[in-house]
Amino acid sequence: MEAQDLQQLTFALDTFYLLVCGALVMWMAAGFSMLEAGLVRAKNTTEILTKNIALYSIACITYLAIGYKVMYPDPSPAYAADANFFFQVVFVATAMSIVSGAVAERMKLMSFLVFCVVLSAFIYPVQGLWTWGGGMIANWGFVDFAGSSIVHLTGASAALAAVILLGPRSGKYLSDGSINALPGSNMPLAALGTFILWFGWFGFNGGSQLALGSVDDANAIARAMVNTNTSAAAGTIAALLFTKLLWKKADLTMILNGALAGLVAITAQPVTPEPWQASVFGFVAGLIVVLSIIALDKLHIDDPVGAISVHGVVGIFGTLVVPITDSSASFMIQLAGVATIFGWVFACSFIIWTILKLTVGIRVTKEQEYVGLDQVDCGVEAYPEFTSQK
Amino acid sequence: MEAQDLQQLTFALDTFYLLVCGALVMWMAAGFSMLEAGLVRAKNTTEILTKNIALYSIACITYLAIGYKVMYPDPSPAYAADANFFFQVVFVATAMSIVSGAVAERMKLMSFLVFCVVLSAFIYPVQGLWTWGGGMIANWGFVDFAGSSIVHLTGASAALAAVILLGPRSGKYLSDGSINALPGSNMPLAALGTFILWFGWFGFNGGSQLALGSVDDANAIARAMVNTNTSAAAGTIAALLFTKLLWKKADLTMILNGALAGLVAITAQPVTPEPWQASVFGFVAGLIVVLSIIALDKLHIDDPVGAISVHGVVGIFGTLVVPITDSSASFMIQLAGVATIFGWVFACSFIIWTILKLTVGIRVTKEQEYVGLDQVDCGVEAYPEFTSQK
Amino acid sequence: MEAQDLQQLTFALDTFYLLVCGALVMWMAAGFSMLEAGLVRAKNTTEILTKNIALYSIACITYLAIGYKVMYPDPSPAYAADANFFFQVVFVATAMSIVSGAVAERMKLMSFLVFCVVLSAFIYPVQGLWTWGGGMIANWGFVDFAGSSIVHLTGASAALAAVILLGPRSGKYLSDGSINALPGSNMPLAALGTFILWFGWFGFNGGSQLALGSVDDANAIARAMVNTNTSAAAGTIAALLFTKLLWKKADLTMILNGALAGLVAITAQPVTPEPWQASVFGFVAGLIVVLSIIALDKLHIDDPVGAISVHGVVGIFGTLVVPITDSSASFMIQLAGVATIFGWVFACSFIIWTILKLTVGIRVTKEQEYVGLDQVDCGVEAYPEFTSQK
Amino acid sequence: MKMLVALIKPFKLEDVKQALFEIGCSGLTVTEVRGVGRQKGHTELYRGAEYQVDFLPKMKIELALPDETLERALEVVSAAAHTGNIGDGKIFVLPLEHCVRIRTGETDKDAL
Amino acid sequence: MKMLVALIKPFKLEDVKQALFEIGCSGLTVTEVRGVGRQKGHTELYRGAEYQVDFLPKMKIELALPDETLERALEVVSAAAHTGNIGDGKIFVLPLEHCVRIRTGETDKDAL
Amino acid sequence: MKMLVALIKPFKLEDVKQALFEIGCSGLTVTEVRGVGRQKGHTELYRGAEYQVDFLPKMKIELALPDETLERALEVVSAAAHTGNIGDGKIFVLPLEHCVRIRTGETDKDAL
Ligand SMILES: Nc1ncnc2c1ncn2[C@@H]1O[C@H](COP(=O)(O)OP(=O)(O)O)[C@@H](O)[C@H]1O
Ligand SMILES: Nc1ncnc2c1ncn2[C@@H]1O[C@H](COP(=O)(O)OP(=O)(O)O)[C@@H](O)[C@H]1O
Ligand SMILES: Nc1ncnc2c1ncn2[C@@H]1O[C@H](COP(=O)(O)OP(=O)(O)O)[C@@H](O)[C@H]1O
Repeated sequence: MEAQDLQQLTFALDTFYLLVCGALVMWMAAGFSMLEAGLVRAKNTTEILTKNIALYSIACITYLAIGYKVMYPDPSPAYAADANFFFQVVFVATAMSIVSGAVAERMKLMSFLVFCVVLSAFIYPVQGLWTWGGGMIANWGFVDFAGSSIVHLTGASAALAAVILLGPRSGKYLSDGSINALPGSNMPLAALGTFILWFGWFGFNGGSQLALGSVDDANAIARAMVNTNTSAAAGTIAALLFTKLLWKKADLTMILNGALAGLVAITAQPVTPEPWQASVFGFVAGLIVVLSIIALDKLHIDDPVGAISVHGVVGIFGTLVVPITDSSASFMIQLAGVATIFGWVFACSFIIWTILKLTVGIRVTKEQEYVGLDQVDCGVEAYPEFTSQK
Repeated sequence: MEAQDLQQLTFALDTFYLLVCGALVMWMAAGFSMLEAGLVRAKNTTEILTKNIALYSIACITYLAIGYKVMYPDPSPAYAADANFFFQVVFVATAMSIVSGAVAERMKLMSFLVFCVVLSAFIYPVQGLWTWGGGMIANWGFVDFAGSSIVHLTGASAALAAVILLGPRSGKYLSDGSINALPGSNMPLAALGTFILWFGWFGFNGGSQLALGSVDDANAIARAMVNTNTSAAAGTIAALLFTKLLWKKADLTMILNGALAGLVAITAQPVTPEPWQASVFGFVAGLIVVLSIIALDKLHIDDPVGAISVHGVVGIFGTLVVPITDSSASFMIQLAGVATIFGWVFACSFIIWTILKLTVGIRVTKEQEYVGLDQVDCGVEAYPEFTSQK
Repeated sequence: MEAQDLQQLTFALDTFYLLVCGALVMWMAAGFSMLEAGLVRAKNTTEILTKNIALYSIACITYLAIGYKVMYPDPSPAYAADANFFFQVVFVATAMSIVSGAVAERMKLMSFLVFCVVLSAFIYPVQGLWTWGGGMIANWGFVDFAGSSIVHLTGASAALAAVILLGPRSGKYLSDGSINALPGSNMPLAALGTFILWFGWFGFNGGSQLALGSVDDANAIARAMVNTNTSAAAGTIAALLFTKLLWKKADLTMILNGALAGLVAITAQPVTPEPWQASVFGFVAGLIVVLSIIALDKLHIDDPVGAISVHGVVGIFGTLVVPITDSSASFMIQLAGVATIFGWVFACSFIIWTILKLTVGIRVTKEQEYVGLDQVDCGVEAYPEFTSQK
Repeated sequence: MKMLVALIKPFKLEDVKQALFEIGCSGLTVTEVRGVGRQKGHTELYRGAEYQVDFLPKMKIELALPDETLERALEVVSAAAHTGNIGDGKIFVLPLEHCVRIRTGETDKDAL
Repeated sequence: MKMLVALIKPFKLEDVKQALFEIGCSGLTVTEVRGVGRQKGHTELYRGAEYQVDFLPKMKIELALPDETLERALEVVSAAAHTGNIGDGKIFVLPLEHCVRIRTGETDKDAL
Repeated sequence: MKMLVALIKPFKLEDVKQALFEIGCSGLTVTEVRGVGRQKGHTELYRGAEYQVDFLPKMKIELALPDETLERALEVVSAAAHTGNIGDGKIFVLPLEHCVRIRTGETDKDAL
């Protein structure tokens, strides 16, 4: 009887732990919304908020109806089955949120939401089946603890395909090839979004241990959370120092991207590194993300929030450095995993976006882009009383 | 000894679970504040923020001093008594928050706060005694797991009484009977508020199981959280599709109301429905809320944030559909419960508001309404540097 | 075997509890950021956001590398060692956040960040060693459960030293000695920040029991959370009533300070008071903070967010009232502890700030102050589309 | 031609616009301005420090019009903007020498 | 001297400024204004209630200039602000009697 | 009557207002504008892309006044707005033909 009670309690504790972590990951949806709302111009703010709450909702319902069954044909967790679903469903929403920022300020709302259905029902779950679902990539020995590649690179790959087909915002790159700044309209929202993501990430990485009720699990989770925090802090500092050296200014939006880069980088393996190693990974991630954003801009790949750099480039970096601290991983297998995930998601996404482009269209007209998506898709301004025409 | 340790651990786990959930419900106070601050005009923003933090505080102190003892004459939880109080006190604040949005932009701050004392000390606790306190309505067999009626309808009924006595904002309904839009000033705040509420609702519904330490409890909580999320997602999608069909625009504020409607609808019984059923309930709630908001506007009942529709109309809906999935509930008893709660709260509130109206007054002058409550009640503008006169 | 499993479960539960509480305290960094961003003028908003995310990051890395080892030469918690570090590291960031608000709108970003390194590596950990680390002040019998003095007074003392050396913002005190209002630019952000802090404080005080797995611990934590909430609510009400009586206006920013004062006051001992006592302490704290802010302004000590009053003056008050409810504490020892902590932190800080002032300088030029720190230190405006020149 | 410049209370804008359109004006330009005059400002309070807000929100209407419409326009603006309370505002008339419609190149009266 | 006042579409501001500087103007002042005219506004929608936004964002350029530059300035502003669509805006010319540069005390043409 | 239009540095507004009230003016209107001129703008930086902010914030004061006050007004505005640095601004004087006080219907000098 005792033993059974103890089992019940462990079951309950594990369930609760997963639910708390899942709720934190859900909260990340607010983080993406605020971050993106802060980094677009005022005239596109209502639309991006609409897009974010809609994509979260659609991802949840689609994954419930289809995606989860594709990814985990036979889940049998040692805790409440619903808790398992809950923790999984918020991850697909995260992947989709990544896309939304990269295509901001020029994509048709409804086309975006159709893509969201396909990603949640099919593209994400299939690669999820190959990895966390115990499929082929998992069998190779691929290690991606909380999803640097499985979630973040997936989102970024879909975003990259979209951005290539969509083209840059008008006015972003001038005819002489120079880059024109289109400053985000609300820095406090961008900072708030980053803090929300940082906070939510404790659920993202901390929850991915999937079990709490033993000393080893508890230690692993605690380590994951310390490393998550440390890597983010180091990424922040790296971007701060780097932009200060480069431009003599502490570029806030780059620093926010640095923090997120630190978070993405440690996500593939937050348990095995020592905290000092986590800080090194985060620091390097903070440098990479700044360089990557500059490089993509040079290539005229217009990503208003830096999502492709933060989640894609740094996601790959995070996945590839796993073997440094985790002896169970090998560099070549990590590389193979990254390549497979990127290839699959990018190819599928490219096809879907192309179909959408050729049918309903993915881009608003130049005139609509000029007046702003708020008026076009939502009919209401975000700040009707205090914006001026810019 | 072992058994006792186990009991201690269960006690500790249950306590911690209630505290975490209670903290999440407290956080909903921030959600209401931001939602309402986003949906009023800039000139009333400081006042509504003041109102929200004040009502939360007053509700907490009043319920501590009086309300809790009225509602639970003899609480004896299987976990820390303070945890029980903590989880209960944040619920009364939620009920009161609902009122605040509906009366926005025209009510006197101090009259509102006086009402808050009465609601928290008396109106809410008495119906709470009849229901969760184990009184008459509970004895009929009324089922309202987390308070679609007990909390949300209560708030909405008090709000309805207030709005009827208060009248619409000047300029809202024109002399020819047409409806004039008074757009909210800050859409990102409104969206943030909704996300906060969604996140906090996991504590609201998840915590209402009141015990965690067994497999059954854990499963129930996990189910409650999945259904809460699913219903909200479905409500969001319903409002999105509906407004898009109706007006060719994705109306963000309606979509936010749709999400909240999904949350309210599932609150009466989040445990027994299958997730697909939760998505149906949420979807219908999302449609109802849009229709209800339109209908109330036609009736010239001016509710700037849609609180009466979201918490009242949908609260009733949520309570009435419980028997579909919960065989222990009966439709007639649900109806009787709803009617009793509405009748009690509406009648009491109507009396109190009337007394306030006849004594200190509940409405600011037309001139004050024109310059805005910020200047009148708080003396400071919300955005002194960037609003323009509208 | 059973007993061992039970121990494992207790270890896991304690760890999880600490991690959840630590994450909530991390989230307070967002609260400070939003509060401060709301209370400065628009032209200094990007800079204060940058400062906040940077100081959090720097504090985390410095404490990891140095501070933690200074403060706890030999930590041996009954739960995951990393969880212990995690919970401790977020506290030092809190202390540093307090400084940032007080010196807002005129300090050089880089000088501030250098000070942050010294505080996190040395000033804070040394007094932490004397108290929580089990050193001399602890041996006297000093009681400061969650850090009214150890964290909050420490932050405020460092802030006071800075403000004295830095001088007031230009335009704040006129040549005739009168006080000029420099209104904060964004009230919703200030309110949001306060709500975040309130929510996060449940982790701050709730977590400071440091163990959960027994009935006594659970009861203590539950009491701590009820008292935290109650004291904050009472502080809010006190500031509301007081400003209403004093000026006939409900002064939102004072009310927010009142809430925070309630939180700081109860932090020294949230477990032993009855809730009604907590409400008295909170109420008095709410009065003190308003008076203190007025008094400091009269002394021309310019603290844009009221940090010195909230965290310093009220921190002392909170520490000194511990003996009223906690018989293990004595007033004289509390006083001695407060004096030692203040003396140490103020003296060290004064020296460091002086060195910085004499070398790299701590204050921007008058011209830079006029154009705003955003342009000077960050190169980008917070609200490029909607601020006007003020 | 004349350039009529009216400073009015913001909430009268719609009425004034309506009135002008009724007498045949087909265009005008509006600017948000702040005015000081005989109308007193109000006091705001921030953290205990009172401060005087002298500058009150006003709307400035600029309207180019042919000489013959001036009389009528002055009348309807005066009527529509009138509340009888201090701060109702002023109307100024300046000489206007020349006018071009950018779209068509029409000038002077044809361009109005 | 003349005071040239041009109301143009906001996104033409940079072009017009450029054009004016090319013909030797060295300063101008810009105000964000809202205009009604032949150009239709648009409808916004908030919670089911439609409302008409009549006032469209325009930029007002004010430019003081000597008589001899006027002709040229009218030309380049017209050209640079032209799209051919309704709502391109207007240029008004008012007489300017006197001008002072605050920094130096120079007056009239020297002050421009 | 004259319409005096002054473009000044924003932080000089209070001083100029004070000075004008001291010589007996009883009302004026202020607009937030942006100016280009000899004063250089500054460079901002966003995510690595530099951009030039040419338009600098200025305050425009409009003041209708009787001919006899003009001289004095020009003097005090010049003095109060003066810093000696580039960008101090300009004062323009336009002829004003007519003036109405909406509240009372008074006209011309009585209406000022
Ligand atoms: N001499 C003036 N020059 C320019 N604008 C003026 C002048 N006098 C008043 N105004 C404008 O007219 C507005 C109303 O003037 P005020 O003296 O307050 O009331 P009233 O119009 O009833 O006399 C002021 O706010 C200001 O914008
Ligand atoms: N009579 C007028 N007085 C002042 N401004 C005017 C007048 N008519 C038009 N405007 C300004 O010119 C802008 C363009 O005018 P509109 O009639 O829409 O198009 P168009 O210039 O092509 O004829 C308007 O938005 C308004 O700002
Ligand atoms: N020709 C002009 N027409 C209208 N406004 C002008 C003109 N020249 C300058 N200004 C205004 O005066 C301000 C100051 O001019 P600027 O050339 O920078 O310095 P200064 O006044 O010292 O010569 C400008 O920002 C602009 O607003």
